[in-house]
Amino acid sequence: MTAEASDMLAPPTAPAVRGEGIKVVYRRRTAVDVPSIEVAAGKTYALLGASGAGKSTLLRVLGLLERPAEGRVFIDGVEASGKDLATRRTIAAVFQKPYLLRATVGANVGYGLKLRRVPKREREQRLSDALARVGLAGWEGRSALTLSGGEAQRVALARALVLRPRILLLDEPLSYMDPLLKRSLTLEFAEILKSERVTALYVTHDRDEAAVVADRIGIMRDGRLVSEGDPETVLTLPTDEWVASFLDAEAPAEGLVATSGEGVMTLACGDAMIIAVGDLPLGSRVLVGVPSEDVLLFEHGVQIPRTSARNQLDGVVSEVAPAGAAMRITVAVGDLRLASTVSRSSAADLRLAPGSLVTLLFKATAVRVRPRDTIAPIV
Amino acid sequence: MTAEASDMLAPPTAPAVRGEGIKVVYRRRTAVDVPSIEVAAGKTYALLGASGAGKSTLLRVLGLLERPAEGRVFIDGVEASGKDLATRRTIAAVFQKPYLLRATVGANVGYGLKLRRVPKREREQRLSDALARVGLAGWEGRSALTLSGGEAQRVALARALVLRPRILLLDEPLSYMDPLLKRSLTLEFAEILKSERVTALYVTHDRDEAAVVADRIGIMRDGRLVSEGDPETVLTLPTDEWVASFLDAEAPAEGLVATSGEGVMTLACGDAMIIAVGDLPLGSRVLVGVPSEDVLLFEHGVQIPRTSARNQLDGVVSEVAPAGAAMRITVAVGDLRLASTVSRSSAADLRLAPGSLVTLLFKATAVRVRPRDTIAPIV
Amino acid sequence: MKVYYIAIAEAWRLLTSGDALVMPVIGMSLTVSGSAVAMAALIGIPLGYMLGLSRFGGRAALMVLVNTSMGFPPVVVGLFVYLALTRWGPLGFLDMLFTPRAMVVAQVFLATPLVIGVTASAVASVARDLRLQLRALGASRLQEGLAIILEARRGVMASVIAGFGAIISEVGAVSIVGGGIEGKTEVMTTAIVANVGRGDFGIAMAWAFILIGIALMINVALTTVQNLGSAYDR
Amino acid sequence: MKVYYIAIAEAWRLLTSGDALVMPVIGMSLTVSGSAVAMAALIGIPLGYMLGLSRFGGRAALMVLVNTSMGFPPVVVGLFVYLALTRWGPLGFLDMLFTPRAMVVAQVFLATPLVIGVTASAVASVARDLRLQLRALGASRLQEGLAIILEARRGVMASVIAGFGAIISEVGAVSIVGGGIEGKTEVMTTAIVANVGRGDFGIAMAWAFILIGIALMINVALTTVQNLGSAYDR
Repeated sequence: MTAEASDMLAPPTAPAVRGEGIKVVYRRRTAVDVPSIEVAAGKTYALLGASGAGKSTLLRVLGLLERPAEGRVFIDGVEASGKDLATRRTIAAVFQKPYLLRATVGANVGYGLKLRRVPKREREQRLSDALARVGLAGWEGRSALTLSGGEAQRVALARALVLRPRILLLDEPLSYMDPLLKRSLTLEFAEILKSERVTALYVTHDRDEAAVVADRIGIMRDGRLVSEGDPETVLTLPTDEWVASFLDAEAPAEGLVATSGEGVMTLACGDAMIIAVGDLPLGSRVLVGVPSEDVLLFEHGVQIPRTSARNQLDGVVSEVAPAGAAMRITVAVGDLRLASTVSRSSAADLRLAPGSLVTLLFKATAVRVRPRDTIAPIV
Repeated sequence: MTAEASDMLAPPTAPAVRGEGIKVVYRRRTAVDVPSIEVAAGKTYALLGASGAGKSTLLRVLGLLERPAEGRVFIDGVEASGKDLATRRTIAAVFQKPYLLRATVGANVGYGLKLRRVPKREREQRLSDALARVGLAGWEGRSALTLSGGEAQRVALARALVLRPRILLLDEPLSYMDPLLKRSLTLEFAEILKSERVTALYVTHDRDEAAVVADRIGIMRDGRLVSEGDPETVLTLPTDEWVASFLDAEAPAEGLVATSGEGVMTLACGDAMIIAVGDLPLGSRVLVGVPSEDVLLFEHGVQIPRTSARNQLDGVVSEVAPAGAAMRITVAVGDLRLASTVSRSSAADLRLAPGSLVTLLFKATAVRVRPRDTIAPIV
Repeated sequence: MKVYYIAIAEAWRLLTSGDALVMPVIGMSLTVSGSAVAMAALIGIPLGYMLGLSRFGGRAALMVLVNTSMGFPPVVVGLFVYLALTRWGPLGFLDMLFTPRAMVVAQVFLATPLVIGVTASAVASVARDLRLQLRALGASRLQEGLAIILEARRGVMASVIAGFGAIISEVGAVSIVGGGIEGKTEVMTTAIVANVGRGDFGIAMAWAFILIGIALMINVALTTVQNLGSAYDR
Repeated sequence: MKVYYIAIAEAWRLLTSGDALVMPVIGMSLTVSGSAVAMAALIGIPLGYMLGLSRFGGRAALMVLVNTSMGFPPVVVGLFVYLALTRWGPLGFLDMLFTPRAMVVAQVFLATPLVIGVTASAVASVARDLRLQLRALGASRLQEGLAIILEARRGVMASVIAGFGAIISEVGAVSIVGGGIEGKTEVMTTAIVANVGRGDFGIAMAWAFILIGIALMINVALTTVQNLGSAYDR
């Protein structure tokens, strides 16, 4: 807690990892083209995207495991390359497959230390610490062959943590797991990353996984970063139709700042006027989105009790689709489309169907806004 | 529409697929042990479970592709086996991998018809119909080698549909796809299954996929059916801790019916009294759950406007965890645990953290109830 | 290196002139090994299918037998065939020893295990998933079997090509049962050995050219067959 | 079948009595092929590693060359070595023709391509992912190379075993360069051919026994090596 407090007071330092003008070309196809990316020290940066988007390639480049066709990588502000073994040894990685040696858990976790010629006594101490941190205290003597998939991946994490890396790369570490195991390990990994205060670059194609582990998220498509920022904004305010579809979120609406003052703005989105917090200049073009969890639906014409929610709009249901155990209701308010997540029984109670008239209610603080034509949101 | 109406009036017929006392044993390990399972004609039944739960094995047994160690399979009320080619040919299947021939799309889709010696003219007609149904009209002449993963799997579906099967087996048909593609194909497949009115058995490990496609869901664990019913109840009211954890839902609370009359019951769950709809006998032991989307959170002590929500409870936040772009707040009301999904900004507004006092509000109709010690819910 | 140039020049002259000493031996080699591989294919492909497809008891034992036969020294095979065909042997009445037919018999024994083994492993490696897919498309048992044969055709072709390559360049078995009688049972390999002994390096080199050419062609053919790909994709 | 019984009984007698005619030939075979495979391993394993590890230009061409050499007819190899060692040949001054050393040279040429090819494919098949994991664990270039060698050891062992099996049962090359001189350059395979010619089937069968035994042992050894498994799991 004190460490955290002092960290918040500390002046901004060089990012632990920085990439500049990174380009990777495979067989004349540009696999990665990222002008600039930074991972803040002690934070977890999640690279999110479909397979083939270049996430893993970018991870390998930033982790000095692969040389890019163009561009430079800086570790703690100093330009670095894979030839520099000492710098490379400040970076550890966990991949999709654990690739454990056919030996004991202890031999596996100690392998990297052995490569570094760490004396046996110190090795054993660090090894048992690392195992304890992943919840496998005392497993040194077990055979790695007898482990389940989740245990094996925890051993792989311990094998990386034992090296006390400045930077930890995680390349889809949980993508081979069952949903059940994946969810619990995601929480566990997130907790370990936070408590270790290690700088982490975490590649995944799973939005929910990224949301749990990340302090910052970048979305990649066709080798480019198409959206970047804190998890909430990135996940709820897609930068374009493709990102919206990838995130299974409503596409953002375009709007203009119609009034602005005292931290409150009115945004004109087609016919609809939406009240939001913020103070962008009058006339700015913006992207506007409202998380579907924040939108309440009422029968049209019903008396709505007085509330602090500043936005109250009438609309027509355009789509009713299942979303997990709940239902996702898309409502058209003029040209603007907003979604609301409701339970199946509420959807039935309200007799929601395409064409139903409904009233939407949401708070000004729930409205997400970012200027158009930038991928980074205002935080 | 008329077909649908007449269907609703028709008397109940034999289930399209019925399994009785199915047991499959691999190397002395019981892979499947299901005393009874039925798939209603024209409906989609989703088998949901982790890998290794026996879902695919059960699918192969019910689809006459594998002989069980014990048990009998009935197709349209008549006992059947894999030796009966005519019955087997009323069943078609789509697997994880499309396994397309290195030939044209047309040759692939027509392959099953060729095996059945359907004349060429009819074959071509049915083939182009089937391709149109999966949205690939006119693709006959294309090479199957040039298809993307999603297109290939749609061809595999067309190859099954062209056989006009009574029963369609789908064994994790979308599990190799990107999340983005998977979501759009799930919706597409669900629509096609509905419009074809085919009896479908759909195996998946993805809760959301099952929720979209299924009329009925069975959850398997270690070869057994541990929960079965309509999607909403199965997904929101887990039968035990394991199912709750698998579904990422709150574990259900146990309760007793304290009062019951006029379709409304009061349920005693520890200290808390919950109002629900239903008319189970007084004193019945029940499992109780409330979908997290239906639970509204308010600051403790705030004046709550008059509402139709009958349940208003005070509780203490026990856990705040990210769930996709939103947050999942777990609240303890005495021994009872309820969850609420709120947006990240709402969570911040309400300053929700473990230990916060909050008031929960939800409708009586939102409360899910099923008698204890049965896996099938009351519908 | 002069000795090589002289031999190669002489070999080229003999081959281009269609020399009456060199050409018949090449024909004999191709005839003997061609007949042998055809018979090995007739026997080995069906057996290989059965071995690869079914899961009968003793299948593992049979596979070990086939694998061991594949590694059997050719001279030993030659010895066994010789004893069978010798005047006092069980097949002595056929009076086949020191004839091209005897060489064919020996080469059939050499090539058949190869054909069986490679065919069996090709058939066995046809994915179980694919067989399930075929059955699910409504294939009858016969249709399923034919589709698997089609799918395994690469392995079958490879087995026959490899079998031919092995027997055409073999010398131990054919020299034992054929005797290497000039103008009667001489094949390229035995003729090379005999002519080196006589010091006729040009003639030996001519046959070596042909054998090298065949080895190259077989290498190309095997690579081509392996790149043919599966009938099923993904 | 009587001819077989007689030969087998005679062979058994010769082997169990440690016959002075039979035993030295077995020793010569093992010495020649053992030395040859040792040299082939010394030359072939490093070359195989280089070929399997690196991605230099012309690598594909080299692999074709190695594959073709693997399928080269042994009699042709024998002919080339003979010409090199003959009195007028480039290495004639060594005066090695018709000595055991000449046979070793020929067998080295036969076994080396096999060792190179199998080693190279074993090294190349070490998963790229595994190399990435090693690098990510902080392995230096040297440590990475050693780990890959360790990982590919099955393939390397298999290549040496297969090489030994190929040359001990070969007859064409050794008979050309060794001349099969009794008591001097006779190995089991050439001796079988010679004794069948003389009608000494019992002696021939004795060596056949040993060769069959070696073929079986090699089969078992290869199966064992293949089942050793990778150092890395999953």
